[in-house]
Amino acid sequence: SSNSSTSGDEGSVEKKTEDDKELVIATGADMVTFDIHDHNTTSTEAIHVNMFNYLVKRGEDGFDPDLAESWENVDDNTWKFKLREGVKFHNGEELTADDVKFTLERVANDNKLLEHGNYSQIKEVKVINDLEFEIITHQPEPALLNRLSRLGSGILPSKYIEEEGWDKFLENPVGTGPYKFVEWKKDDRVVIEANSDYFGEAPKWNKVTFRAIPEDSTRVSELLTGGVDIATNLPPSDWERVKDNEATEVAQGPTQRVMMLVLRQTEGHATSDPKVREAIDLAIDKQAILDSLMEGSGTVTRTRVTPGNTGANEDLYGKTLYDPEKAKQLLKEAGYGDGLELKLSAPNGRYLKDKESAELIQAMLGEVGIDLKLEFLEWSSFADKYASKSFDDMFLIGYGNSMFDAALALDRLSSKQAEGETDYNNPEVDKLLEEAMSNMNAEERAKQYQKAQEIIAEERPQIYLYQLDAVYGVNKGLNFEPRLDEMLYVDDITVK
Amino acid sequence: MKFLIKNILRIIPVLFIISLIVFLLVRVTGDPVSLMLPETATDAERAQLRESLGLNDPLYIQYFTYLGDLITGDFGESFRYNQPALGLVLERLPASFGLAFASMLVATLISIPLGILSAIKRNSFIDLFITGGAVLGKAMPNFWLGIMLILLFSVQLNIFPVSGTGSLMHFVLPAITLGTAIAAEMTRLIRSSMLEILGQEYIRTARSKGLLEAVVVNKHGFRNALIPVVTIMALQTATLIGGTLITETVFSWPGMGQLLIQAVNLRDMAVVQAATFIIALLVIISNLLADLAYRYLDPRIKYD
Amino acid sequence: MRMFSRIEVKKELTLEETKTDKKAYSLKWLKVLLNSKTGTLGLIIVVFMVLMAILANVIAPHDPAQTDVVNRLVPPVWAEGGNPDYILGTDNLGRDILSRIIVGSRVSLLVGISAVFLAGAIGLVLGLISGYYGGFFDRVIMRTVDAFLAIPNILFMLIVLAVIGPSLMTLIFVLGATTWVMYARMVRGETLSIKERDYVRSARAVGAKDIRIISRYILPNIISSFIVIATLNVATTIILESSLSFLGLGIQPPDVSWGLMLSDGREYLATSWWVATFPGVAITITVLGIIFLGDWLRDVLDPKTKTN
Amino acid sequence: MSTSLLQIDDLKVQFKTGEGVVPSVNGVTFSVNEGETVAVVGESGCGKSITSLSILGLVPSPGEISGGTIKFGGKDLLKIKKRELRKLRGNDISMIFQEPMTSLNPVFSIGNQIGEVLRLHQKLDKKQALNKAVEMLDLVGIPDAEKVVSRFPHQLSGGMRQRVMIAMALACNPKLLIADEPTTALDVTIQAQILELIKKLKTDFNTGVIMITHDLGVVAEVADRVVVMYAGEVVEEAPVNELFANPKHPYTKGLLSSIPNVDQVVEELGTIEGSVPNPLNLPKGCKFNPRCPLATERCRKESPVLEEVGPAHQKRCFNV
Amino acid sequence: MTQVKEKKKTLLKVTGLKKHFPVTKGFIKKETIPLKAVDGIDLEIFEGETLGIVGESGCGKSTTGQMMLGLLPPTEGTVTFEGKDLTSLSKEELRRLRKDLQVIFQDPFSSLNPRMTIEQLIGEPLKIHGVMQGKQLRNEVIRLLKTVGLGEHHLKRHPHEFSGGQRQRIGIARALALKPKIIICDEPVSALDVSIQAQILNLLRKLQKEFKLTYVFIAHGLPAVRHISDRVAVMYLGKVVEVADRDSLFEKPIHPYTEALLSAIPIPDPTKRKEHKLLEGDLPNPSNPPSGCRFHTRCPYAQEVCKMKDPELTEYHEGHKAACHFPLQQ
Ligand SMILES: Nc1ncnc2c1ncn2[C@@H]1O[C@H](COP(=O)(O)OP(=O)(O)OP(=O)(O)O)[C@@H](O)[C@H]1O
Ligand SMILES: Nc1ncnc2c1ncn2[C@@H]1O[C@H](COP(=O)(O)OP(=O)(O)OP(=O)(O)O)[C@@H](O)[C@H]1O
Ligand SMILES: [Mg+2]
Ligand SMILES: [Mg+2]
Repeated sequence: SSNSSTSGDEGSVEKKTEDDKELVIATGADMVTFDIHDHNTTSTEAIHVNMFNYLVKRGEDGFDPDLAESWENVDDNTWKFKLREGVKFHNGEELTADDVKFTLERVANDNKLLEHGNYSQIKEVKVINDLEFEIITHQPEPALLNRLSRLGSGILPSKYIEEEGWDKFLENPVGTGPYKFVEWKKDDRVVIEANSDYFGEAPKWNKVTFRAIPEDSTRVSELLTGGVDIATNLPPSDWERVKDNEATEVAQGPTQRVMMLVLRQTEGHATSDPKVREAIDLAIDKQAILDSLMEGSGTVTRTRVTPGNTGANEDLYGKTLYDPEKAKQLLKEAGYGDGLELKLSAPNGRYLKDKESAELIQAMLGEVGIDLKLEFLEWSSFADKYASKSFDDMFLIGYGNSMFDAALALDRLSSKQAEGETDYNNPEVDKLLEEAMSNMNAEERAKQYQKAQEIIAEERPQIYLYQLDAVYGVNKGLNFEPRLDEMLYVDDITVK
Repeated sequence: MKFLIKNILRIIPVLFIISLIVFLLVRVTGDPVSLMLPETATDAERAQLRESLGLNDPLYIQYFTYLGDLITGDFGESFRYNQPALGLVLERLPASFGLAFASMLVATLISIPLGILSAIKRNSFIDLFITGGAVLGKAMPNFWLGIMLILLFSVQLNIFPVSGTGSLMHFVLPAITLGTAIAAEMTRLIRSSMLEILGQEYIRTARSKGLLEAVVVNKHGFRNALIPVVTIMALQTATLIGGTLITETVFSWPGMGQLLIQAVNLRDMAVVQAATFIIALLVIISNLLADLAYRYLDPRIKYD
Repeated sequence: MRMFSRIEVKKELTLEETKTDKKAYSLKWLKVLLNSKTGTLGLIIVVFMVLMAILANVIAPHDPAQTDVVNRLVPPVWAEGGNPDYILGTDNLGRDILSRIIVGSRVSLLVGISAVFLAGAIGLVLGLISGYYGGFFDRVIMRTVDAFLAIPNILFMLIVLAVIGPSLMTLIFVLGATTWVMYARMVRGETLSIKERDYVRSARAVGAKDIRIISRYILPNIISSFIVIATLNVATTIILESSLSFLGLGIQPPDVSWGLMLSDGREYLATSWWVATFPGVAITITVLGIIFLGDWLRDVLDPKTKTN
Repeated sequence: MSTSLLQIDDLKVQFKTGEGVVPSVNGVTFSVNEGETVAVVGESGCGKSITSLSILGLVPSPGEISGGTIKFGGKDLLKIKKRELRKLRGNDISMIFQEPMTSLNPVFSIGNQIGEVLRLHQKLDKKQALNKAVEMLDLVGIPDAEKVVSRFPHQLSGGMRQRVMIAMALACNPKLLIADEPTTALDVTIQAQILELIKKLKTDFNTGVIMITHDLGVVAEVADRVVVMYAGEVVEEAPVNELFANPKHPYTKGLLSSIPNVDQVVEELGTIEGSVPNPLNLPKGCKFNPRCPLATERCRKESPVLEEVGPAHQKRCFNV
Repeated sequence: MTQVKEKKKTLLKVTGLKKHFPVTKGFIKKETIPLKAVDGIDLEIFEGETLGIVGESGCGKSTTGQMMLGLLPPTEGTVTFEGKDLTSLSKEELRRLRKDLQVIFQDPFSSLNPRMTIEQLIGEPLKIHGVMQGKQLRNEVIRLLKTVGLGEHHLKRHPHEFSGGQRQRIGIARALALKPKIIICDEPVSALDVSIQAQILNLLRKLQKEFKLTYVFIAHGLPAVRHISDRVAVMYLGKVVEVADRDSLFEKPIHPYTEALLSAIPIPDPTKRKEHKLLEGDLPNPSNPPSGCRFHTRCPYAQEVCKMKDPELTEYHEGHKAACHFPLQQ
């Protein structure tokens, strides 16, 4: 691109070398809490994963053991697990099935916790012996392993918490992971250090610091000057600069987040006309948005369930529709030949280039004769409106999916959930989603979801724009592979 | 001593009004429930939370409950951190305070010599230059200056650390960022204050004694010019603390400013209230200190 | 103890012979204006900016909202890679920066001026009541002023705007509702001192009512300091608006303001300097102009300096 | 006749203001002898203060001395170096100003302010300076001088402050004391005290005094010689008795007839019609002509010069 | 002289007049101690006369004047104007009465609203009281201007375009506009140059004759007071210490303070240089006045009783009263 006005010698930082056993990672927002069940932010979990372990880990295909050595489906509602032996918490206590029971039942039962909704399917955890236990769900839960390998699934030390209380734990958290807690200075840094007693492979770093640097340009400057080794959420405007710098490079990879327009089909809204919805879809050049705002990174898509997720419909991935002529035609057919005025609400500053995307969308819709009124809302106001389902014609949102399962992604389009928001109501989709929800046959279940996605892509209660990439600035001395789940497993980061 | 007590007593109605303002700002304008609960919460859960937070009571009852809590130092719990809000705020206080102090220091160091210089060289090229500089300093938004300073002094020249805390060096750029606007204001003020003082008869008296011009200006002039400046400096405390909101974000400085911005964004109203209240108290205290300094500097008041 | 028993009769020009019909008087003003280099400069800048705002739609070469994906981040004309279509270059969406600055002047000045008007009106009324009548009102108003002064403006605005959502109207309202205290304080102080002047006593002595005293005696005599402060505050407000934009609570697109442009452009400070620099320059020049003009007004409107 | 201490010759001071050049002092000539009190009288704005400030080089800023000489001890004060002039200030020549309320620095103690001159010119140390300050305060008749040294100006009354000013002025035993309306701001009872004091000190120290005033009563009270100024010029100069008994200039005559006298009541006071001319727009010819009852065509065209009309008596007028 | 006075009718009378200002001590919070600016004054002013009030700065002259005008409510005592007690009138009644009571202030610079033209300034009282308007008003203003020696061409100018003496004339014209019965002149010439003082004093006398005015003439310049007054009251620290007709007071003062005051005046005649009877010290602080006779701290004749007992104002001759334990002449 044309904007490389900076020289390469910005920041005289050295490359990371072998004998440097400390790692500094800059994130855009501080961690929220050490109560693993009471936050729902990916960036917080990205740090937690170094201190806590899940029962199972998502692997290349299927799931890999972590704290659980093995597991099996006893029946539709019962899963039996066996824990790895000799796992110790950072305070020296042994991990037992009681800890698992304590952890999972807490989040399953306490409806005040933010993650409650994702674990309320669990009815109880039955301890068989120190190392064995059963998880019993209310209904058949095909996605249980998905749930157990994500945000909030770390296993907590029951004895420590029961004896010392939550306050103590929050101040001085204890897990089983490769790194131990050192300090958390809010809005400044979280420091963790190697846990020499770790049951797995020995930790690679002596000390890891996660620094919270909210201002983008400051974060980039820290990277360029060597103040940090990795900077998350690198703003596209600075990629060139980071690349041009001798000691730094850009690493990018897809995330679970898909940007979309959510359209209201309620009577009285022009968007209830499928032609109008299609016209909107066709009028937006998604690739152009990616090219101009995100330096081309990101992937256009016509589904929200992207590869890597159970039930992904890969036929709809990487595809996009753009045909402004046809869009005009459709609008004419729908009776809006002389123009149509619509309102789009969008958050400002929540997602990468959300405001700019909306502005581009406005311009593109303008080309086909749709006069788009933009309403930008700062996140909390947006969230208010979102919760009260009171947006007008459409809103821009980017959903993630920490569950890696289509269930979560499509749930919002069931007629029950959609009521008042999109008012999308397709009995066929409803049926597919309903059945898939408790279908323990993985293959068949995936098919049901794929089918639903096809229908949705045609009917467009949501117009998918693109899957966002996560972009990191990385010191050239490091090997760093961005993960789809955006976790920052520091032991995966190595010195070249 | 008496003076102190009286002033502290005078603060009470002010704090009362502040509590009212804060209460109205926070309660009348927003319902925190939707942000406090997960998106999946049911209406019943919302209602229950509203009830348990006392949001269903009439406004004045809510206010009195809130006032009662306030008096006992209870600002409620931050729902973000699940901790008492007051503690969170106090935890951040030292960082913000340090930054504010350093900025005031920078502002003072810059503005006093420049202000005096431009007053004595009134209407000269130097004066124009300094006045222009002061206007420029005022016209630059904080965040812009901060980023520019980082780009220049950290990225290009590699002299100061980019952000964060830890050493004295970390103070330099944020303090300059925050101090510049205040320095600009103060320079202009010292200039005009100095100009007025230099026109006073006692300055002529001092000259007629045969004192060196430097002594006339720095001893007889400056001491007097300082008196209004101290008051304005105190009035700047509010601006200064307001400035930390932005400066702390730019330099990821772990102070109250960042806490507040996030609290506002998340509608963590307990924290917003606690922080606003503490900030107001700080401003009031600094004004009180300024009054004390004023009394010290101006014997006319001391003996009245 | 009152110390000055006799009034200082200061070097007062005895202007008996000066011919001062209206025309000569206004000419003198102009002369005084031209005598002050900075004052003249300030006036020129402010007039220029106001004209620019008024004529924005006519003089802006492009539609300020028109994106041009191909011509994104085009540098200004004189720089390498510049495009004569876009004199000051384009932003990240390919919008013409010059046009945005021209059109942005509207919102920036509108916000600055309206907020000052609002705040000034509130402050003037409350300050007059407080200073003229004193007593209970005065105490309540002054304690309220203290309370407002203790809460930093920007914090106040942050809270209100975050909660009720930023829009042009709320922005003006909130800016006005938080900055009135300065005017109230100043007006009160001046009122208190003018109230004690002999000419107010003399008005009472001839039987003037309070309303008359306030409107004919007090108001005209504080209005000049008031105008000076208000002028200077237009500048402060413009800067404040940009800070609010930084916090995401300023002017919201599709409206454009300099503050918003500056805040959005900060991401490009290191790579495409022109995006943030030009709106910054616009702010700086305007603020400079306003301050120069204000300082000059201070000198001219102050009756003390007028006679000398 | 004693030796001439100060000789001002054809002094000219002008102010360059936005509205034009103000010639506030326009060729003033007079001298002061050792131990002699010369009173300078004239209406407000006639240039009395500016003349006196010129002597110490203290003319305020847009003003500049545009001509003439001021000889003191053989040296022209307008030519000597700044440093030399500073050495004279407060040491050989000192000043008292009109406003005792504002001439003292409010933030320093009395002792500090008096001591400052002593430390500077007499190289006394802090302690000595303070002792000397107490001595001086005693001398000017301040009771409880030890206590007063540590007070601040605002704690003293106007009369006390003026005494402090005098103490300060006399601290280094100056040869010339310039008093610019030292009693105008004071009440009569206090004025009388101060005038007595100045008279006494003059005889004790043989100091030359320039007493600026517009009160002819004060002049009659203290002066040996009188210089009458009008619109930046000296219009008449004479020994005090001669002037009161035998005023020559119409302006002086007018002044003398316009003061009400406690001793005798007249039905109507004599007046000088009109008012002081605008210095930006001075009349042609004799500056006094528009107000002068005797003005002739010549007065409106030509400017009279100061001429001898009797022993040590000069006037600036065409009429005899 | 005395017979003349008999016939005169009392226009304005003050009895037991006091004004105590609450002075806030301490920087911000008040701790009020009363400053006894005026502390029990009885005076009568007869129609057509000029009563001079003299005294040192801060002794309460202006405060007394303000109370006589009803501009300042007294702390105690009454002000009776033509039989009506000003202190008991409503705000509106008082406002209407203002026609008869006018004032000229000391400082010609601060007593005229700088933002009004001369026409507005002089016409305002007439307008306020609805006496006249339009063309008639303007003509009246011009007439008033001429009365005080100014002209029509001054109508549109602003105060700052005039010299001190001219401004004082404007002030006088304004005071005259409503044809008042009494004018309180609060040091109307103190701020003026000698040559101008004489013009104003002459003008005031001329107007008095022409309009049968009654003056209260406040001043600290004794010569001017002697020149213009029929009777003179001498004030010291909020009290009247001596009141008498002019000649009797100046020639045969009874109170030591009056004597000292007279002695302190410099006589504009170098041949009459005299030894002054100097008073010691300054005026004491009015918020903490000396006990007994307030003058005892400076009085050359003071004795023990003076410290203890406050002397009453006693009539020694016809119309000559003084408050002293040891009067100078009996
Ligand atoms: N700062 C100044 N700028 C312009 N003109 C000035 C300034 N200071 C003095 N003048 C002019 O100089 C003239 C003489 O002033 P000066 O102070 O000597 O008068 P004065 O005789 O001392 O009067 P007063 O009796 O009021 O003290 C005045 O007419 C005034 O116009
Ligand atoms: N509004 C006020 N508040 C408090 N004290 C006041 C007020 N007005 C006057 N005083 C005090 O009352 C006393 C008398 O004041 P007043 O003005 O009547 O004196 P005066 O005799 O007119 O003096 P001057 O000759 O200086 O005009 C003074 O000590 C003065 O400080
Ligand atoms: Mg003078
Ligand atoms: Mg008075």
